[in-house]
Amino acid sequence: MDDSQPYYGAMFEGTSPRTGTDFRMKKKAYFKADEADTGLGKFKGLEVRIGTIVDDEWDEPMGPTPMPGPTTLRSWDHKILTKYQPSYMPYCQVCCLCTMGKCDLSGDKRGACGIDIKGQQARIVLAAANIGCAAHLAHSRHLIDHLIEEHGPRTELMQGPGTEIHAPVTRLVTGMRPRTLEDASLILDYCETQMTHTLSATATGQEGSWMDFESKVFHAGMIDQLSMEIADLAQVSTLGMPMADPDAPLVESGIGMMDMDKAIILTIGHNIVPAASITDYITEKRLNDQAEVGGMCCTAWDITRRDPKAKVVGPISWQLRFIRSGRADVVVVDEQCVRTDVVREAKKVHAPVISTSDKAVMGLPDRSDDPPESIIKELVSGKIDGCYISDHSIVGEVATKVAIALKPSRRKMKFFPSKKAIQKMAEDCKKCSECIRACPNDQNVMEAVLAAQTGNMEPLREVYKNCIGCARCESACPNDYDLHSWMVVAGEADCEDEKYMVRTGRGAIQDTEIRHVGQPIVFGEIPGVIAHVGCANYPSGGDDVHHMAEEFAKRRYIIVTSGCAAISMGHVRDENGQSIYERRSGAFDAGCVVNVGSCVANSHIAGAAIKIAAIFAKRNLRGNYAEIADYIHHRVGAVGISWGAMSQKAASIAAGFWRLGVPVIVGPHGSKYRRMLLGKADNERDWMVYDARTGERVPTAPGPEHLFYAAETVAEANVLTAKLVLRPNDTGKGRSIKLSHYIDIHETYYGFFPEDIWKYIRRETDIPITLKDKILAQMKENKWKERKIPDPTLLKEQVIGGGA
Amino acid sequence: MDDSQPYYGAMFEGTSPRTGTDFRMKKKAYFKADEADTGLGKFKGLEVRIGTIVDDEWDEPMGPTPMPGPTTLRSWDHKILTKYQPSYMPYCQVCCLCTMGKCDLSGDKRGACGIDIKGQQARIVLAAANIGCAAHLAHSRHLIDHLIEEHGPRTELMQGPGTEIHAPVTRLVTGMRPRTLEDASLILDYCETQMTHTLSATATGQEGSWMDFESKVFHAGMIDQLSMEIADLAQVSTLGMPMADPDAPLVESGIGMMDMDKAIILTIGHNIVPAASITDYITEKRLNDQAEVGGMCCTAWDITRRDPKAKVVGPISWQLRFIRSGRADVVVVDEQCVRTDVVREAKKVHAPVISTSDKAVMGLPDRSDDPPESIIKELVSGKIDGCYISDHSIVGEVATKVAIALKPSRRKMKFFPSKKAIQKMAEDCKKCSECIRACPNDQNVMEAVLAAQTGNMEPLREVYKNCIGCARCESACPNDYDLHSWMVVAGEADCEDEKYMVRTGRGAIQDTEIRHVGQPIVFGEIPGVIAHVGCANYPSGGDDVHHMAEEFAKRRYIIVTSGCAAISMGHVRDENGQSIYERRSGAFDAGCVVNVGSCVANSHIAGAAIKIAAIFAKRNLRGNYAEIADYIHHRVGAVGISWGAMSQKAASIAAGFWRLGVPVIVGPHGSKYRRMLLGKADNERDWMVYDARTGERVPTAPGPEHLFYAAETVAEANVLTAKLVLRPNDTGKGRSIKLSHYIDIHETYYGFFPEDIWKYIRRETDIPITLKDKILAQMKENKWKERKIPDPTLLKEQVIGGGA
Amino acid sequence: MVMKPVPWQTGEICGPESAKSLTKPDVLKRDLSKAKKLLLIVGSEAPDEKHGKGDMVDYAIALSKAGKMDVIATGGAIKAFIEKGFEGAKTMGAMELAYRLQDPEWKGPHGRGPYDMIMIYGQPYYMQWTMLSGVMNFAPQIVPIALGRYFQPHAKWSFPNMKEKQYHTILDEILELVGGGK
Amino acid sequence: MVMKPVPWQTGEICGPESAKSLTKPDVLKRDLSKAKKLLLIVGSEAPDEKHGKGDMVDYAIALSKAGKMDVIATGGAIKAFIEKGFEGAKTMGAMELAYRLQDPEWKGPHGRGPYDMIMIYGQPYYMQWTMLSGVMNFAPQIVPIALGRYFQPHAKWSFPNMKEKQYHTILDEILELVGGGK
Ligand code: SF4
Ligand code: SF4
Ligand code: SF4
Ligand code: SF4
Ligand code: SF4
Ligand code: SF4
Ligand code: SF4
Ligand code: SF4
Repeated sequence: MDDSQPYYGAMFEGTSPRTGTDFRMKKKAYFKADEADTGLGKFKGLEVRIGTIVDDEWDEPMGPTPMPGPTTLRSWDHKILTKYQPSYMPYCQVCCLCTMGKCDLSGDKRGACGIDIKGQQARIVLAAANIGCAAHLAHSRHLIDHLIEEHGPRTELMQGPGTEIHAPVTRLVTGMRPRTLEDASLILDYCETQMTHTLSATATGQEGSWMDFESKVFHAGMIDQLSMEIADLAQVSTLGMPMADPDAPLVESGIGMMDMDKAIILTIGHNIVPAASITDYITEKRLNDQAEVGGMCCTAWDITRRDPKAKVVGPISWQLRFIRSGRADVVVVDEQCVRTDVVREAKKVHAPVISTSDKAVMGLPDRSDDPPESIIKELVSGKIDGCYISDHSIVGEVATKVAIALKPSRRKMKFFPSKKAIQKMAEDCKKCSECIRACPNDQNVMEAVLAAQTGNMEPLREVYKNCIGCARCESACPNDYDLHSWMVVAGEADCEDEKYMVRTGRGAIQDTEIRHVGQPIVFGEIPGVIAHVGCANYPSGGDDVHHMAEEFAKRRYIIVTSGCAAISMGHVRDENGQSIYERRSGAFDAGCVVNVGSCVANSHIAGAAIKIAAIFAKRNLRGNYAEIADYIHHRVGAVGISWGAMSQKAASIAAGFWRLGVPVIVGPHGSKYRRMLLGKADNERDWMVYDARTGERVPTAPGPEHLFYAAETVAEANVLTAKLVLRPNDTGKGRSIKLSHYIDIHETYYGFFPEDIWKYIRRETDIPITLKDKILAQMKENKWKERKIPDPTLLKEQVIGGGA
Repeated sequence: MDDSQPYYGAMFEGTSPRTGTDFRMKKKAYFKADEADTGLGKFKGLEVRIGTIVDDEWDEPMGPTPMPGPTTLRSWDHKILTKYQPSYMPYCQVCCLCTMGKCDLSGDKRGACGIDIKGQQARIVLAAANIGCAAHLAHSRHLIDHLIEEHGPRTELMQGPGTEIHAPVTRLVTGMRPRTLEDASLILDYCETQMTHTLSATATGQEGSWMDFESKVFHAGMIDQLSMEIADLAQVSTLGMPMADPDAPLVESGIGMMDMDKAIILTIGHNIVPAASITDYITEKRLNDQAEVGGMCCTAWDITRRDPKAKVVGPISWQLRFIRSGRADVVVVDEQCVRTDVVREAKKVHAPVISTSDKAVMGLPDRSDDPPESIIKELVSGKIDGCYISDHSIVGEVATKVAIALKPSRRKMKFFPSKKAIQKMAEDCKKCSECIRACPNDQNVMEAVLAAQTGNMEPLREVYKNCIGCARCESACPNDYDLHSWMVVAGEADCEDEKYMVRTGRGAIQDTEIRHVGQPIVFGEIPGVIAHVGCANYPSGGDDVHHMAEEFAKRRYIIVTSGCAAISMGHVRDENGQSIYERRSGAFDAGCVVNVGSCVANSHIAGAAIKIAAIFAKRNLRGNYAEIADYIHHRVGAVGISWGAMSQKAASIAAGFWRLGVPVIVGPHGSKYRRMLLGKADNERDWMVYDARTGERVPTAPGPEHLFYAAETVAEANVLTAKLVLRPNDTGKGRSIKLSHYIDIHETYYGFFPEDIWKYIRRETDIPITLKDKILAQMKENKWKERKIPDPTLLKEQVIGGGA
Repeated sequence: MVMKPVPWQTGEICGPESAKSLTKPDVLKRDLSKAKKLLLIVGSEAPDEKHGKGDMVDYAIALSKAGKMDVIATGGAIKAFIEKGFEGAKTMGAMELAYRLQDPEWKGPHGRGPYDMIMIYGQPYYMQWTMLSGVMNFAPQIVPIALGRYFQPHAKWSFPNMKEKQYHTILDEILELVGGGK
Repeated sequence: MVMKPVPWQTGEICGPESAKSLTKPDVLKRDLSKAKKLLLIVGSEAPDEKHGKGDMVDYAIALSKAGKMDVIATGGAIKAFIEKGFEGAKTMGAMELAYRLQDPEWKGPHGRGPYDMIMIYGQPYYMQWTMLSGVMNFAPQIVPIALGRYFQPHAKWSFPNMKEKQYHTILDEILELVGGGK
């Protein structure tokens, strides 16, 4: 019996995750039947804990790795990590994690615990992935606890029509079909155990090998993906959100969309529960003409999924500009992606803050046990700057009443300085450059301030466009200028003009859609699935996301999106005034743009890839991780892009994709994740696979070339994307389509014909016809030889007949 | 219903942790009886999940906060944190946690997420506490999983005779009495959920207030304490360890104790499971004359608790010297406190390494599924440097056979250079000072090397004594000198002479012992309970721990100890050749030295304090955290000392004590935890308490003065310890005893009569008789006034009649 | 902080190792004379940065010619080289480059490596910072010289946050030195 | 690294703010002339460190007299002061002190504060490093001058890892300056 296998009730006892023996055969004898009788009064509690765990109706055999422990999938990870080795770029040469430090790890020095700099970088990556995973997992737990409370543990989980294979990630990882909220809770038990294990490995004196740290990073990423799927599954099942609906409604978005004739409640964060309490209250009390709710970050998607009358204000980097504008009459924060100085900022514009999450209490006084009326009174009077309310059911009433009460007086206030006033203040600029040095995007704030001295606001407006709204320039300025506000004033007109229609999150992808596109994707005829996800730490504005999406959508790639990227993507209008969501369908099909929803919904992107293996290739998912990841890695031309990746959560989301063998591109700031996972295109050995049909080791072209990559520019990202969708399994037709796009994009952005096309030609049918001559010449020059198209796998056990 | 309350099966639904309504009354109706019938085949699994949860036989009423969520005890934390405010000493002025950074937080600058430097320091403290908690919790989970596997889920949990109130921490925190391993598993579910919540708060864009970060630090510490109690409870119940036994056996300890005529298996870490498999194998196969097992760190205590023939080699800082000495024929590492370069180091002396934990695989090849014989062959032949074996049941056989096979050849090898050779090599020293600059203890390694040039090894030997064995000097040396080995050679004689008898861990404290000492402790007549715990990052050698313990033991304080501190404490012999353990009884009584065991056993120290409240004061423990902490804080003169506190685990252990209101002293390296919790003795307002009898707010003397403190020297630590045991509730007699010791120690170490005695005199009976004149003079000088002795509490609700 | 060798983005402190301040081209002489294979790395910001009558791509071309240096353009800067008719440049990603340089046997896309000195500019400040961290920590065989205006602590030599005018002057002096030195 | 203003323990890098290198006593003049209340903080290592014919406790006594500075001894160093018959010193813990100094109204155990300048030496290097970090970050009203031999980046002024002989010489010069300045 493998000790690394944790114990989950009666579920898995006696089952080795390695041998794959059908666990249902192996219940242990220590459960005495009479005990079931004695405790009859206790059954209620007991019964709940299990639900569909012993799933006698599921005839899919259990795979080898249900509920894997931290090292169960290690050998798969090592395969991937050998092919895509970490390239570390230490963000700091020292370690400060324990009191034997700080340890200088420069050169070949080791810390007092024996760790070297590679191990240390990997450890920090693991810590980040754990923090990111914990954020989603704790969010998921909160949701499940709340929904069980509200709806009961036997509430059924559903993903909507055409999703017979619901919860593909869960099936794959745990070997379970989660059918009720109670099952969901059990799965989170598993997730929490795993996260504790992987986090513990970061402690001083635990793991020492970068390879094993990285393997645990993958584990944390997989757990993260699982917990996100559970979270979205639960909320979709219970909160009236679109269910795998390609026609999810278009909703209003942008600062300019907020109706200032109503009281405005701004919700920030990721957890729908308190926000839903607000929209529900407004609907129930028919206050829609008096108050409206706008969301930022993922909460924006989730409230509009529940209530399309709510609005999507903008991505995370819009927080400060929107709060400062004074438009919000009350600010309700839940968890994740909340500016930690929100109370201080909201106070400046006399807007009270209601914290609703134990993750981000923000030092506010706890009013959870007070009657709503007394809380409202305190908030309206300004006696307190805000409060913490852990009981979500009263948040709706409190927030709405406070906003409505405050609106009249707040509409009379002015919060921004006039352009004149700015010009005047700007005269005292010390020209110290501190604002530039503080800016993560290296914006020339100082020059813009100097221009403002002469009344020219255009440079400040330009800065606004590239600005992530971090306010570091301000806090660095010795004159205490409200520089970010100045930019917003300079960009006022742009703000007002921020009016877009965006399609809210649809949830999962339908099996029927997969059935439709599975073959063209696996054969390469739909050239790729490109997922834009994550935060808004853009190097030069959010338009880039739209640009990248449109570039590939128009080439009939499938574009999937979620989170802040999905907001930014919608914040560009074409000549007809339409957003990409208005122009393109929300179906999972070529040339469409599929917004799955908030960050937790991005598990459906992985889910879609997994379902391709199940539906098109008829592979078993159940507890069968390595085989499916191997399948996806070699056959599904998917690429994740997180252009503004910022947080630890983005890191763990990426890690979930890595373990599935899906490459991820991040923007230039992503280099600060301090390690890439890179292939060596010219190292033939790295690209050998088994041909599953014969067991032979055969060479393939380097595809996908990298697993994690920070691109310097949109140009580089586009060229790389076109290349990363290449897969060894492409058919001739598929390969030639992918190569045509790669060539075209390469020529567009780099100005010349790519020199490595010959490498990707296996036989003549791979050659795009229109470019045949050029390519043939290149092939000749490089002494090209024909190769076979294998049935590619990295897993010896996948070879027919066991690879003997 | 409070949303922050998580859902645990049927246990707590419908119960508000704030209102304290008896939860047994509140089962919800959604559990249908017929469901219990339908699923008869599934009962086995179900039944197991519950055990004693619905504890109908326990008539103690449920307190207000069973299974508290992250903010449930926030108001208690805030009381403590207002009295003992964090003093931050940033260890780094920047933040590098996300890709918006690095953010410069110097001055009043804020990061791109809005955080300021205090918030950031608190966040890092929380991250550390979480990592520490995760280490113990994952360890606990592994143990429970393994023991359930081995012994079945219904295995009873016991702490031994005289421990009717078993698992006091668990009772206090969860409101449960854990009766079986299955219960233990459920409690770990709760712990894992909580840890996920607190970790998630460290993510970018979550918590923003230092106060709330710190409150979550306390929460993580409490969860840590709980998970440690569960771990020790489980292992004591199942693995034949002493059960609350004051006469736990004396065992051999020290490098010199290892019998080199036998094959030596070195076990390093914290998890008894693989180590037990070795001692069991040796016993079973009657190989005791051929092989012996020595442990380092906590595994040392736990193997000797299970098998007193095993030996305690030394604390964590002895790892390198012992491995390098070549004495170990095979090194078995489990988890925690393992040098991360163990494979590299062991390889130098041709000792294979067996990793047995998924937390510290160390990049070794996985041999978990291979037959023992083949693994043994590979290891003995040197084909592999070591391997990972997750199946603990075969570790014993593999390790023992490998050690026995390797011993003959290894005994012929020489691993250390001769003194002559060192002298020769030393001649090339570049005098670059890099070794000094690298040394965390600022040892003058260079001078010692220069002395060695002349054949004088004495200075190197001196360095050895103050050395924590980190080898940073070596890795900094441009000449690649094996400096640490040189020191060991210089200190060879000391090494050989390292022969001590130490008392192994006894486990919990008996109720009967508490009954005996409860009153004298609460009244102050036993002047204090001093707990030496934690790691071996000593500023100048381990002798200091012995010195401190002896100083107070001889004054009839109760000395409790665990972990590496307990080892170091035993590594000093008196003139009769006896260790402190030989001289002093292991009972929980005045002047005794109580080794509870490994780190997880240190939860019994908290447990003892909690039991005092239950037994002596008859307070209810069940789910009644704040009241009991308040009781302990004001009445139980306990002080924790972790002189060599090093890791994140030490941080979370300390946090567990803080939430109970117990002060903790660390050595000077502890300043690198970057924040202290300090009281202001001269700020009268900070020392006001309610008198529970009257509801009046009354002043008390500042006691305990600080909650977390890094002392610069032993002198300072001793003086502070004598002061920190003072409690508002001391009787006159108790106070005068405590003050006499304080005065005496102050005069000894500081050379003068303390100037603040008058502050601690409430009425004349408090004055130590022998010093009456001096003190009366001081009182007069300071315009002393008589004060009443209150029934002290910080909790308004504790005031009789509700404090109206 | 202008003219001081401290990280330009104020938070980007590194570790104990830090670049030397490059204020006179002469200090490079020794390293230049020891270097056998030089690589010039030019990032995406170069085409938009003026220098003399041209831009920093023109400067790269001149430097490459003067010092017989191979050029690798990152982040799409290659397009500018091609548009200017310069044939000697190849394109690679910045992150790939930071990785491949760590291999002491890597010959590079021109097939003429391995390189023992790199000169670099034109990537976003923070990204170059990380690239150079990879090189400093894992490619000890390479002498990295940062030619951007702002101080890069992970290079061996870097300008100390130069004033604009001085910066362009010293660039020209370096061009001369490199040309003259070979 | 001797004579360079870099952290003595090589890992102990701090943040963007770092002390100025104190190589000539004169540079202190300005700060000294502005300071109104000076506090001398002496740690546990002082009694074991030689200076001239005595030790660093004797130096403290001399400095205190010359500059009319209150003395606080940490970590038990008080015993040495008392043994030498010096009455002006009080004892406090280093950590307490680092905390209390952050309060701009704190009068100190002599009741003569608040202090606007501290001179400090004698704690273990790393511990002084953390103390001074507290002061630098949260007590902007205080000018901290580190008088230990090794560079303390969180002070305003600190010796740049002095050679032993030079160190003792400059200490004497400072004594003179302080005495002369008042
Ligand atoms: S790792 Fe981060 S927090 Fe630690 S010293 Fe480096 S920059 Fe500072
Ligand atoms: S964890 Fe290791 S490298 Fe980091 S400070 Fe501690 S001993 Fe040094
Ligand atoms: S607020 Fe905008 S301009 Fe200012 S530092 Fe942040 S990104 Fe730069
Ligand atoms: S930081 Fe402020 S004062 Fe300095 S240049 Fe920028 S705007 Fe001017
Ligand atoms: S977590 Fe906040 S302070 Fe830290 S790097 Fe990110 S934005 Fe900056
Ligand atoms: S091994 Fe010992 S002497 Fe060397 S640096 Fe570590 S503590 Fe100092
Ligand atoms: S680091 Fe090595 S060479 Fe330098 S002084 Fe120390 S022993 Fe000598
Ligand atoms: S006391 Fe500390 S160093 Fe020793 S074994 Fe326990 S955790 Fe490790």
